[in-house]
Amino acid sequence: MELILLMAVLMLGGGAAWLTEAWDEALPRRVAMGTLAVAAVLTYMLWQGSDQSIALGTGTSDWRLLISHEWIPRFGISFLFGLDGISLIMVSLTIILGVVAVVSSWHEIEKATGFFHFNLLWTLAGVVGVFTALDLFLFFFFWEVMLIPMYLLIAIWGHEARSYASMKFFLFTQISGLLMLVSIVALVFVNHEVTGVWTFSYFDLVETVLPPDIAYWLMLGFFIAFVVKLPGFPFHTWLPDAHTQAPTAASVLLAGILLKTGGYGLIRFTLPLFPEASQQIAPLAMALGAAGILYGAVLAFAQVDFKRLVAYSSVSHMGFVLIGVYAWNELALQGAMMQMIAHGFSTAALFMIAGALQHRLHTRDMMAMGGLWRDMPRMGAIAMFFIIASLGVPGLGNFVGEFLVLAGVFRVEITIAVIATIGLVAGAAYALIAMQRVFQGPRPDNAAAVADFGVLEVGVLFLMMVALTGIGIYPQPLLDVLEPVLASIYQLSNTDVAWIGRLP
Amino acid sequence: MGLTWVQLIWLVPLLPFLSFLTLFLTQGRLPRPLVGVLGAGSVGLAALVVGVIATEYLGAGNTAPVSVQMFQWMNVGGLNPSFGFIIDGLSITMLCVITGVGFLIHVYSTLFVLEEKDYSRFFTYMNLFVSAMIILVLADNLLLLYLGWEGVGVCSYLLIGYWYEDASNGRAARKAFIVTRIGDGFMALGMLLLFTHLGTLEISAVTTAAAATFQTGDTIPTIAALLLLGGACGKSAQLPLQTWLPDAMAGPTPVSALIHAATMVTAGVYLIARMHDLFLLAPVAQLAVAFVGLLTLLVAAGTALTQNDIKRILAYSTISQIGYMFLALGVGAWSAAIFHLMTHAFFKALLFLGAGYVVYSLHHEHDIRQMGGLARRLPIGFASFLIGSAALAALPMTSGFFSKDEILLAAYEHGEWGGLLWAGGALGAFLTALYSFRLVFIVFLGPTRTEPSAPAGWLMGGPLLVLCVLSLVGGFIDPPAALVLPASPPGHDAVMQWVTPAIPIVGVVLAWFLFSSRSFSFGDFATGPGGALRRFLYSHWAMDWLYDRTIVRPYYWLARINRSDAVDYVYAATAGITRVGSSALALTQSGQLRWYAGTMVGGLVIFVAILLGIL
Amino acid sequence: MMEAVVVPMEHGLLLAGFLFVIGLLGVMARRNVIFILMSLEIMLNACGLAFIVAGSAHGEADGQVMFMIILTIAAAEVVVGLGLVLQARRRFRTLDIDQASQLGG
Amino acid sequence: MNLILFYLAAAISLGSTIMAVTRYNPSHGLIYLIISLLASAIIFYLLGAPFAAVLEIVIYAGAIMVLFVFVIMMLNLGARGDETEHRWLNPAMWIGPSVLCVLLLGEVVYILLQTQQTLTGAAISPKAVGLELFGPYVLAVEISSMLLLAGLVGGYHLGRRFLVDARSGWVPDEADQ
Repeated sequence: MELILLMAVLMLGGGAAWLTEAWDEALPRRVAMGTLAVAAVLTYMLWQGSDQSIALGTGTSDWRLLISHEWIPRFGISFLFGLDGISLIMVSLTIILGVVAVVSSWHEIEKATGFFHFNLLWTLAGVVGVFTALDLFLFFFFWEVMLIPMYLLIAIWGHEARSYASMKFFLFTQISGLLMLVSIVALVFVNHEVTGVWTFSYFDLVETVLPPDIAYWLMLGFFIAFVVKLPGFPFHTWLPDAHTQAPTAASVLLAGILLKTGGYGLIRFTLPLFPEASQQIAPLAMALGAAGILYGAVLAFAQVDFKRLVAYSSVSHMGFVLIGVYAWNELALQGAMMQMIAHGFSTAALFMIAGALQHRLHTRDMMAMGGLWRDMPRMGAIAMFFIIASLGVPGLGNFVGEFLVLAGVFRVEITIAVIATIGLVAGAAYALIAMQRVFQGPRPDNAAAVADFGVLEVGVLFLMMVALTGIGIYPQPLLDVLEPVLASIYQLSNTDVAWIGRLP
Repeated sequence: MGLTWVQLIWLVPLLPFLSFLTLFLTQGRLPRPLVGVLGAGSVGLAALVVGVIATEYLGAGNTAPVSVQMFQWMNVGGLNPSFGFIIDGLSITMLCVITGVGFLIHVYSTLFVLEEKDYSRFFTYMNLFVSAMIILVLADNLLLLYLGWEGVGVCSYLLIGYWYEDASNGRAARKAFIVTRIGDGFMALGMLLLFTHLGTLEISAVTTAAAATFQTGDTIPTIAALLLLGGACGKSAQLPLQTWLPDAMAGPTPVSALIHAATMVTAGVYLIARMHDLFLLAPVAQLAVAFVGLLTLLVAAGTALTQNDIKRILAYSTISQIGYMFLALGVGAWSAAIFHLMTHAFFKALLFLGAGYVVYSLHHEHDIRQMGGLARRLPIGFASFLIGSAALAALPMTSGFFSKDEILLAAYEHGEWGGLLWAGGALGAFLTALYSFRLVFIVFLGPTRTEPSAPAGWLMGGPLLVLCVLSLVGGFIDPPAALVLPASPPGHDAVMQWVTPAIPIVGVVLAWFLFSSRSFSFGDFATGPGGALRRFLYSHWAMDWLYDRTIVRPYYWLARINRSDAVDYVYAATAGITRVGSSALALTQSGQLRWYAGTMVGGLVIFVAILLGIL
Repeated sequence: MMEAVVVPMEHGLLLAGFLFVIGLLGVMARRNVIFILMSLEIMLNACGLAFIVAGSAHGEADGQVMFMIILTIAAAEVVVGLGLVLQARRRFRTLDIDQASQLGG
Repeated sequence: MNLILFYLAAAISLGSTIMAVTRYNPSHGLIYLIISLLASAIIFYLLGAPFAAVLEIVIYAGAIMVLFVFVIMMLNLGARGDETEHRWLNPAMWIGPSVLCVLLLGEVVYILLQTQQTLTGAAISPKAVGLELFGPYVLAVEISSMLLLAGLVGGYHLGRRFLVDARSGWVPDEADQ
């Protein structure tokens, strides 16, 4: 029940934010913050649930919460929501980053604040739906719900090339989404052929036995949709434009959680629905992931636009998720999840910093910055922390993800692991050059003084720092929550040989 | 047992870390004296705790390592590293060096950076560094070691770039971090290889499992050991990843003393010593260690001979001395390596701090061509340089003598390569004496070229004196590391025992004739006889140039040509085709009624024709 | 009641076709809006003729009914069309249909 | 006799229609058009549709053409109008439409050649037409009436002098009136 309430609160809060705009321009911010506070309480209540065992594929999976309600029984479409470890963590991340997004736009958005927060909250609602919907039709519905408000956020409140960027974002995700829709419908049809039952339910479709060639094509539909979202290597080009042009809050949400829906989709749908076909494509997927790691790193290094740099670094980091998912063993899957969580924090923070810089300096060009540490030591120190986190220094969250992925991948394909390790070195290069160009180096003497971070920003960022450090030092609680779900996934693969027992 | 203090080992990394946290969170709002007390005091307290623990542990007469577990870091898929510390002779030796020398350097720093605006930031980083370094040496598993390993790398980066307003400092800092990260990459791969084949990262488990699983000379341990060697090369500035260290001198001098001389750069030595069981399984890798060390010590010594920046000379000498440690590790003189590590920490910290003392008095002048005749004006500086250089050159009865002598003799005893290794080491020792006393003679004797200000206060002088003493008598300390490490090959050649110590003396004498005479001038450095060779040596065997051309520039080039993302062209082309098609079709929408009517009729004609079967 | 003339229906239809095509030609070739409207009337009339011819051939009243509906349409069309001509003349100061090309892509 | 009359009327109709679309002066074109319509009316009559013939004369040749005449008068084109027509109607502009029309005509002829010969000759009284009109076609009549109403409203609206363009705020030039 809390889950439905959570989405309802976000949607209603969005509506309320829109309506209160007429009252007072500043009110929507507070309404959004209040909504998120309620949402946070609800999320906390979700953590209290206990698991129940439900059959899934060849194994069973634990679900904390299952809600099933008829919707369009004629086609077997239902309101089927499920909450397990992955969903729970991703939903929590969503709500936390929602708060970050609201804070980061606190001073930035002056125009149509009501509609802005409406879109913001509806995006969040859509993402929560994506992370919990288990009816494929419903999933697709939320997939779109999260897309359109985000499109509006970029198109209305974005920077100079917003219409180009928003259109590109929309086309990429929409076209890939349509491929997924085709796959969903085809899968339902195939299932109907075999069983005579119309159903969009995840639990039924997982059981569908598909002819291998059909399975491969259907899998591709899902795969492309999720890899575009992730974004995987050749499909990444929407991301730098969208991130760069988006307002800070939208960048935070895009990088923090929307990208994660891709990784989530791969783990939740692509692997269990098409285990054999996924195994077939795994080498290609890992190659794409490795290419993304290096390519993203090199391009990030080349950028002079701070947000673009962070965007390309996302490409690089999400490459780890891709190789982790398709290495398909416990270590790698756990690593991919941890990488997603940690990347959510670190990149959201970096975008927040980028947004704050743009708000203060009216430019994203790093060549026009430099030496900002002198004026903004707090922002500099915080940026340094997140830069260091994002280049994967142990003790912080990203390292846990990257190392687990590497450890998992190493067993499957050493070459990929080596390439990913090279990516770590390249990651250091772009992360540090960004730090240098923005905060270090000489500051022109005639440069106007700029204000440092205020209490609100420092507070939120400090909490994110604590979170990242916590994940880095003691990730075990998260790993424990994820373990039963991931176990049901990696049991599907036969790459996971009993290798530990092999040695004395 | 009653090893109550040993159980409190977690205090040692925690104390500097707490100080770091306090300084970080207050962001420079504390008054300076308090910052100094906090920064240096926390390390001092840690040193005290180390002292107590060392006394207790060694006093108990127990040579078995004690393991202290904090908590499980993670436990996933067989990967279950914990925050666990291991206390044995090796880690205690390292701890003493880190906290002891570290404390002295911190005290020295309280005065050295007093003028800086970001006083607190300096100690923030320094304390974090100490904490990370302590974790590095205490870690009982490779992943935690890696945490410290990367942590010190980050602090090194932060401290080299401490004066961030100068872009060249930033460049040096980035270079240091990225080059060492290449090494870290090797090390990570080595860890992954070990983990994949042994299923654990705990050091003692790895060594026992490796011994049980592999035969001596197997491929897997050899590759793993070579990968770890790669990591060690990066961190310890050994060939071919040594180029970052000289540039790292851009940081404040205490940083160079602590990080780039005494502690962090010796982490590689520590790693190899810690993993000695693995290297014993891989003789090829061990030999590689020896040759890396040998080559490095010669290359760096050659370069040190030609440098003019006081800190760069010391930096190259550091590279060279660590080369000796690698040589020792490679020939199986494990404890000699750690011994040299310790004495080197003393005398190199002394030299760096002495250099800082001199530089401080000369208004941050680094060029020895602008120095001279300082013996009388800066007696403490002169004393520390004299003692430090003597130890560095391994003149008899100094601390460096004992350790280096042991290494050279052990090298001589090494089977088939013994002669070569000894000869190289001896040549290196000769060069060491030459360049170190070149420095002493030029800076402290001869004519005064820059007028020094008053000598710095006792907060700087005091630590120098303590280190002077340690550099002199450090050789008589028997580091407890020998309790852990396998014994060196016994039996020393009688002749060599007399020949080896004589070599540095020859070097010093030669240096006296070359550099102390009034006729010595820097003028004909590049043009005089052998100028090309000197230029070549000066450029550090053109290695920076080589890397610049083969790696850095191609990478920049690659990044630059693809700045706008070639992959996007594919999509842009798709969009372009669509757009061209769109405008082509838009031409048909002329807005002219007659045209529309005409096209309708045309369509009608064609349609009817198709209907009639004409078309 | 007089006897209707007996001709092959095709002849009548041929005449209608000719008239229609002439109207079409006028619509396509003329630039003056007035002429275009007149050509439209010709085309409508041609259609009406075709219906009458066919009605006569089949002996049904439907042809004339259709003619009347066409007549109605023609009347309504002309009213609106000429009203537009007047407005267009005011707005574009010309009767040139080619000038009214804002729909162009 | 009637047969000759039919073909004569057809010839007149064709000829005057061709003249109607090729004149430079709209008034002339209009006269030819009226002739064409009258010829059509004769054909209707000959084909046994006297009611339609009457309507053709009264409404087409009468009402509608008068409307044209009024508009041409209001536009007040004069000699200047003829000059522009000369400019607009160059021979090149006839080529494309002509080709299309010839093709279409060819197709029509082709179709008519295919069909079986049917003879006309049924006279249909106005009464029969009225019965049809208000029997099965009553809905069409209603719709036609609505169409006429719409035409009325549209004509009234468009006929007003000042039609302000809401988008551009365009107001017709007073001097132009």
